[in-house]
Amino acid sequence: MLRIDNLSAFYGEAQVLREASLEVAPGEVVTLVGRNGAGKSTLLRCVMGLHSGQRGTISLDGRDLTRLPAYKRARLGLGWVPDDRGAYATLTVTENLSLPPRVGPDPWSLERVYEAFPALYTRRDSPATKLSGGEQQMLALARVLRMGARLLLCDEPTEGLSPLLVQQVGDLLREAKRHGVTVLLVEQNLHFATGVADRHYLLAEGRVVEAMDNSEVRSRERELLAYLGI
Amino acid sequence: MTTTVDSEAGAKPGRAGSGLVAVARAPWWVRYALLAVGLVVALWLPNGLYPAVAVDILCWALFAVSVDLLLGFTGLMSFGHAAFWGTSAYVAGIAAIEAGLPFPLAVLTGALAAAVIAVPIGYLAVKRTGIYFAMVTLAFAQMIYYVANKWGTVTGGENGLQAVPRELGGVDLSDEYYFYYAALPITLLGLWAAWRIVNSPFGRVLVGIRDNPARARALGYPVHRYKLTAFVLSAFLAGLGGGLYVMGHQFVSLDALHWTTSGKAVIVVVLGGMGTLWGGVIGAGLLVRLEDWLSFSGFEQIGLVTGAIFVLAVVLFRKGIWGSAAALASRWSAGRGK
Amino acid sequence: MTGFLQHTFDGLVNGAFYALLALGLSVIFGMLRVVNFAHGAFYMLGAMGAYVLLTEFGVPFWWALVIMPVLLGVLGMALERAFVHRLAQLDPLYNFLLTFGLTLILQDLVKSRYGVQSSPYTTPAELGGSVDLGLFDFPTYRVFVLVFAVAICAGVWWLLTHSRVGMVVRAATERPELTRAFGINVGRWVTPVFGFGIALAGLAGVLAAPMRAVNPLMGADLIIVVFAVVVIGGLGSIFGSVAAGFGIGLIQAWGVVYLADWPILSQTLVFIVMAAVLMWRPAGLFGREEAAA
Amino acid sequence: MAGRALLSARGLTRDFRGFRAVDQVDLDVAADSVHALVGPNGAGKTTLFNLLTGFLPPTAGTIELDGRDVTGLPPEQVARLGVARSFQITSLFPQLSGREHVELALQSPSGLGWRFWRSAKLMRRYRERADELLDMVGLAELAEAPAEALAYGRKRALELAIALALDPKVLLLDEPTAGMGLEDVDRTVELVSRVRQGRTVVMVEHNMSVVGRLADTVTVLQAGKVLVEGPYEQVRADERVITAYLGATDAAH
Amino acid sequence: AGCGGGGPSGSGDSKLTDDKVVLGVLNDQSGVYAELSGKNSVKAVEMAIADFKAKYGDKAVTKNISVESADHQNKPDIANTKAAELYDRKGVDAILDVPTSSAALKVADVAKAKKKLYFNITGATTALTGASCNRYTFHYAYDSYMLAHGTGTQATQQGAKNWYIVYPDYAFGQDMEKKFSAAVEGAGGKVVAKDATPFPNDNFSTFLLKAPTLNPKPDTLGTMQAGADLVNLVKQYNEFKLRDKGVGLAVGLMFLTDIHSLTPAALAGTTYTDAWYWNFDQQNREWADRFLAETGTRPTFAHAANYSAAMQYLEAVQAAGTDDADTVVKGLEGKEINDVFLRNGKIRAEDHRVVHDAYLAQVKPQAEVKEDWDYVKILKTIPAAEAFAQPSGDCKM
Ligand SMILES: Nc1ncnc2c1ncn2[C@@H]1O[C@H](COP(=O)(O)OP(=O)(O)OP(=O)(O)O)[C@@H](O)[C@H]1O
Ligand SMILES: Nc1ncnc2c1ncn2[C@@H]1O[C@H](COP(=O)(O)OP(=O)(O)OP(=O)(O)O)[C@@H](O)[C@H]1O
Ligand SMILES: [Mg+2]
Ligand SMILES: [Mg+2]
Repeated sequence: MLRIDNLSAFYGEAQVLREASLEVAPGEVVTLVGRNGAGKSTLLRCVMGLHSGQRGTISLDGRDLTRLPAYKRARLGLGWVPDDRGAYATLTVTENLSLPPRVGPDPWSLERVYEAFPALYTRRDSPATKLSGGEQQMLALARVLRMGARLLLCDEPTEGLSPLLVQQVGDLLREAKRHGVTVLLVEQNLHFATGVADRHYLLAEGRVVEAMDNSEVRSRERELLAYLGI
Repeated sequence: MTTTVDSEAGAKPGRAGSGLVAVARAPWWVRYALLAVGLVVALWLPNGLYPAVAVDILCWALFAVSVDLLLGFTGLMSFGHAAFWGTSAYVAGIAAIEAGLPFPLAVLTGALAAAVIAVPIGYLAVKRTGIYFAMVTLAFAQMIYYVANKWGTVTGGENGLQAVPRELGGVDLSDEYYFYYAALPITLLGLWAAWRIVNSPFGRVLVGIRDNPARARALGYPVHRYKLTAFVLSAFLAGLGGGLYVMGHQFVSLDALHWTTSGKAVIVVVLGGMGTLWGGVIGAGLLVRLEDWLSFSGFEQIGLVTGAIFVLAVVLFRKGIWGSAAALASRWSAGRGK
Repeated sequence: MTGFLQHTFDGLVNGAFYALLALGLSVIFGMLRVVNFAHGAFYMLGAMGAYVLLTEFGVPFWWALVIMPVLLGVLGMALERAFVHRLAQLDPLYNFLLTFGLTLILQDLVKSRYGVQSSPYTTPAELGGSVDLGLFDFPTYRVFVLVFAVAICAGVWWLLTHSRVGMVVRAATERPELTRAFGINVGRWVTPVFGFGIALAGLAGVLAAPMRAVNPLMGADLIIVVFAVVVIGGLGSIFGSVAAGFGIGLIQAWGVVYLADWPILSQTLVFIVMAAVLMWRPAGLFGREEAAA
Repeated sequence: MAGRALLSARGLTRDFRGFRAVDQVDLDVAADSVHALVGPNGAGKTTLFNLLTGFLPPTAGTIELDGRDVTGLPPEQVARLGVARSFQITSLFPQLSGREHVELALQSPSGLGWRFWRSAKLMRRYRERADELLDMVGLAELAEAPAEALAYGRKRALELAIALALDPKVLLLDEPTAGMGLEDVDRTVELVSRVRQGRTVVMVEHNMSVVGRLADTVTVLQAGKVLVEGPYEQVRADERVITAYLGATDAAH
Repeated sequence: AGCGGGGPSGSGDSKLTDDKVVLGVLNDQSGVYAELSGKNSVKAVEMAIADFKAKYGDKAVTKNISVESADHQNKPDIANTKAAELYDRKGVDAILDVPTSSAALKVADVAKAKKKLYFNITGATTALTGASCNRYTFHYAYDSYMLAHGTGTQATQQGAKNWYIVYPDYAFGQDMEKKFSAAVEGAGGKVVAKDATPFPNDNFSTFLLKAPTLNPKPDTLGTMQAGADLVNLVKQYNEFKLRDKGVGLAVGLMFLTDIHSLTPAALAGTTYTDAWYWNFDQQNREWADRFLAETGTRPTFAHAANYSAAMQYLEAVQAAGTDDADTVVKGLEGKEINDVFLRNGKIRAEDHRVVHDAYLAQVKPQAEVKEDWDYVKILKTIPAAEAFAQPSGDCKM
């Protein structure tokens, strides 16, 4: 579904992605793991069309996205959960949830969101940046679900969530997958990652250094942790 | 206490990295060479320009630097600095007329008066940041304007304060040319003070406050009090400029307090380069010279020209003259370093 | 008593101008985070435009009331495209400075074409008389201004709170990138809102033409008072700005009458009120305040 | 442990426009202990931090630091009294380098910051200590980079360094390991256990393994109220905590 | 005239200090006074030079006469620099015009310091011939006394008995109000009430609402407002239909350009004092026609006064045979003059006030306006002796 070929990205002179290539098949959940600063977030931003200063091609369902502005990419069914959660200070929670237009076949209704995240319901009229960190994280996730995106780009969606909620998010992603949604997930938590994902890419210094499946990750967990650590 | 909106201010205008720091990091000989060139130009100025215009440049340089001290290094854009410039001008003028103070003392008195009124205004204004601060200072300055206008018995109303004596221990300073050299040391002192403030531990704290006030508070810095102090210091410097201005023209009128004067000071700073300190000096030189030229040119739309320059500067040339030069220089030296 | 009511009514009429101007300022600020210094200049353009339409094209007041806001709205949109949006991602101060520069330019352009002398503009004949308001008569035109302004303010408030526009534009201004990532074409929303705010200023200008001196500087000092008004009401709060607009109109009218012996007070009343509000509620009477930081 | 209470709160309450985020919380943080605050998202942990550090005035209740009433003091004074904090959502000076951050923090108690007539070179006296602290959190090589160019995990580390630079009696850490890679988490745990000597640490943390390794006492908040308080093992086994916070699987993890 | 400014040091047979006479027009070319005087005043001065050359031909003291001009934007600080620059750098022998009191006074200071002549035309402050007078400064045309006294006295004599006076609350307005009230009461009228209005102000309704309710009810509203404030006031005066309610309007300070911008219809019946009117008599009209041909517009009193001042200065130089300032001043002092602007004119030696006839004018009803700019009829000529105040005694040359 998503295909990235030889993607390089720069911040000014500094190169943070070096000819990274990867592929995500429809209905797959794929994670991107790597150390802090490896370039994971940057890769997602490139896919979303929010990073200027990149080289390489990105295509969705065989269609080249490279020249498309971000809003058109979104309308093709891309949904992004930014790493900073992207809560709007000037919008209430409900407004945050009502803002994105529907872009896919199966958008969540407001009721469904509130059912899944009761905390958001209690805070529905308060400005989104007044939410607690974890609540903002829920909001960011709920917001793309409201769009009904076909391909979710989630940047560390479990960061700052309580263990209980982490499990819930895992359930959510699995459920989305059952409905045919494709997910590209950036995740630090290997345990969580293996729980929801089919395959994994290891990113180091802007390069995709390895692609693994779940069993491989489990069997090499120690080695990987060490690798991610060093 | 600031609001959400305030703290969202985003990128601050004065990027210290663009100008001051670049020069400060330039090799010592570059810095001294620049200083030397600056001094030579300052000493030569009234020979190349009409002396009265040269004196104006001195006053405006101080004024601009005082505005930049707040704008570039504290992130507070005062759109009401005319209040301090004008107040000092009036007080200095009155001190010279009524008490017969020699001019440096009169200027000092004026600057102190500016600092004094900056305390209550600043106390209220620093409660807001960003764009609110600009609007609040603007409004307070306008209030002072009204008061001065009304208080004609003291300020001379719209006739202004006329025939301000300019004297210094019997030396005849009636000639602008000599007055320029009398005013120069005061200006240089003021500029040096601004430089010192920016490059002091205090200045570093200000930059921190500018970038993230909440963090600064968590580090134990009383943000409001720092801002207020910076505000008062800046008002004092603006007051030095205003005091010299009244001495230079030997009179002052309500124009000195009008918001257009505040606006002009900001224009000068933007033109020269925000957050660069010395940019203000260059901007002052250019704008004063330009206005002088325009008023003889027969071209009537002076606002059109200054406005257009300003719009262009803001849209295309945000670093201003000094900032752009510094950026060029640092790119050049970086290129050479490779 | 009649006197008091008369002055009260008069204050409201005067406040109507503050309210309309503050409304436009707040719409632009609330949506785009731009404090439009040129708001007073656009007010002036509205009035000058009405004058030009009348004298050069024979267009009467009623048409001017429609044409000028539309024209200025278009001009506003052009300016937004040309300049304002370029600075949108920087500190809001840049746009403040930009519009300050625009003010100088607009004023001077009009000045060079029409001079600084005030231009004549008379009350439309239909509104020339006076209305009996029970206890006293009042010029019809002033009654019209008041009613019209209240209707506009209410309409705009309704529009912004009951439609998607407000929400989308606020989002687009706060985080344009993210908003784009949600499939929203940011430029398409933001530009018209800016134009709309400018149109409101133009509308106030046309309304002012029959009762105030029409000249290139008519908005220059007014804008500062309007700034004080929005600081009092809470910048960006639509309701707050309108309420403060009318409130300041009232206070000024009363001040002039009842503080006649302290002219220095009555003339600086707005600023005194502003100082008091800053002490007591720095975010303005209706502004949102966050305690932290 | 269980020494005298260095920081304590009584009946602490905070409302936001009719919403009660912190509700009648009594808290005693023993001197020289590591006290963890956990709880579901939105339980009021950060708000409690904001109350304790003066960033928010409480609606009701009192706060005492070392026997002194500090209720309602502004944050800078609370900081002066020896309470340092990190922010959950990274809060740095984007344009300053890591070293400048730490120097600024080190200078804070000295009053040097008021000297507008002295040279900034005076701040060099803090350089050595600043580099030491940066080294401690693993930022030695990045000392010169402006904070905005650091990756998220590094920013968290820098937050920690500047909090430490204040040499506080009480260190409040809001999710210090959130967003960190494993190695950094380990380093942070190790670091906290090192700096806790002679200090009191209060931390909000969702990572239960971190809590387990560090905390002497754990307070679980839920909906603004204290749900359970006690040693880690006991809290983790508590049924109420498992249903409200940990969930079935993770409790075992 | 060179930089030294000392005595004559002529070259060749010319007694001029520097072989040339330069007149400087320093005024507002872009602001509120731009239409009232502005660039067309420069034209008027050029006309004077041309006329002077035509009159004396080869006998002229020099053929080298020119005009320099500068825009002071109504900012006294700019006026200060410009004036000094005109004298020093442009070799100007006499500066003319200078509207805005603060600028006018400032330039007087400069003239005194540089010992060069200065004819103020468009400044209204009586301080120029009072405490701030000096040997080199002459005050032409009008001043606040002439305005206030003319209208106050004359309108009262013409039947206005009960006055309600509103004045802008700043020095000029306060000063006007004092003079005006004194004039009204001196002529047997009564000031029922007076109110200071904020300045600047765009809403006068409070005062207009109040006017008809006063007791006794005033028959005339005397306004000391100027410029845009005046326009605001008059518009609102009409809006509140005060004329229909029996309250007439008298204006302290009004120029032809104000009537033009308010339209005669808005002001019909309003009285004010004018220093000169272009359609007053044949002589004026002829000059006005020439001016129209030069500039495309009708002259205001300021244009005529600039012409007159330039002419009289040149005549004085011609008579003295030198442009040495002190000599020329001596020649001017006490001189009695009649020209297109000055009727029964005299330059008072004591304070350098140039006195002349002034006129009580009334705006014509729209129906009687037959020609552009011909908006008023002159009700009465105020003789020179009455039009201006006696020397105040404050003036120490
Ligand atoms: N605005 C920026 N300017 C300069 N460099 C940047 C900027 N943003 C990120 N970088 C650099 O780009 C590199 C990759 O950053 P990125 O945010 O993509 O990493 P990441 O893998 O998402 O890390 P983390 O796990 O910490 O979120 C880092 O080295 C970072 O320092
Ligand atoms: N300034 C505020 N205005 C309104 N509501 C607020 C404000 N700050 C916090 N809240 C609300 O108070 C509740 C507690 O928030 P807090 O940030 O303390 O939670 P937390 O326990 O730190 O959660 P997390 O683990 O997600 O960070 C939340 O529901 C939040 O929405
Ligand atoms: Mg990342
Ligand atoms: Mg929290």
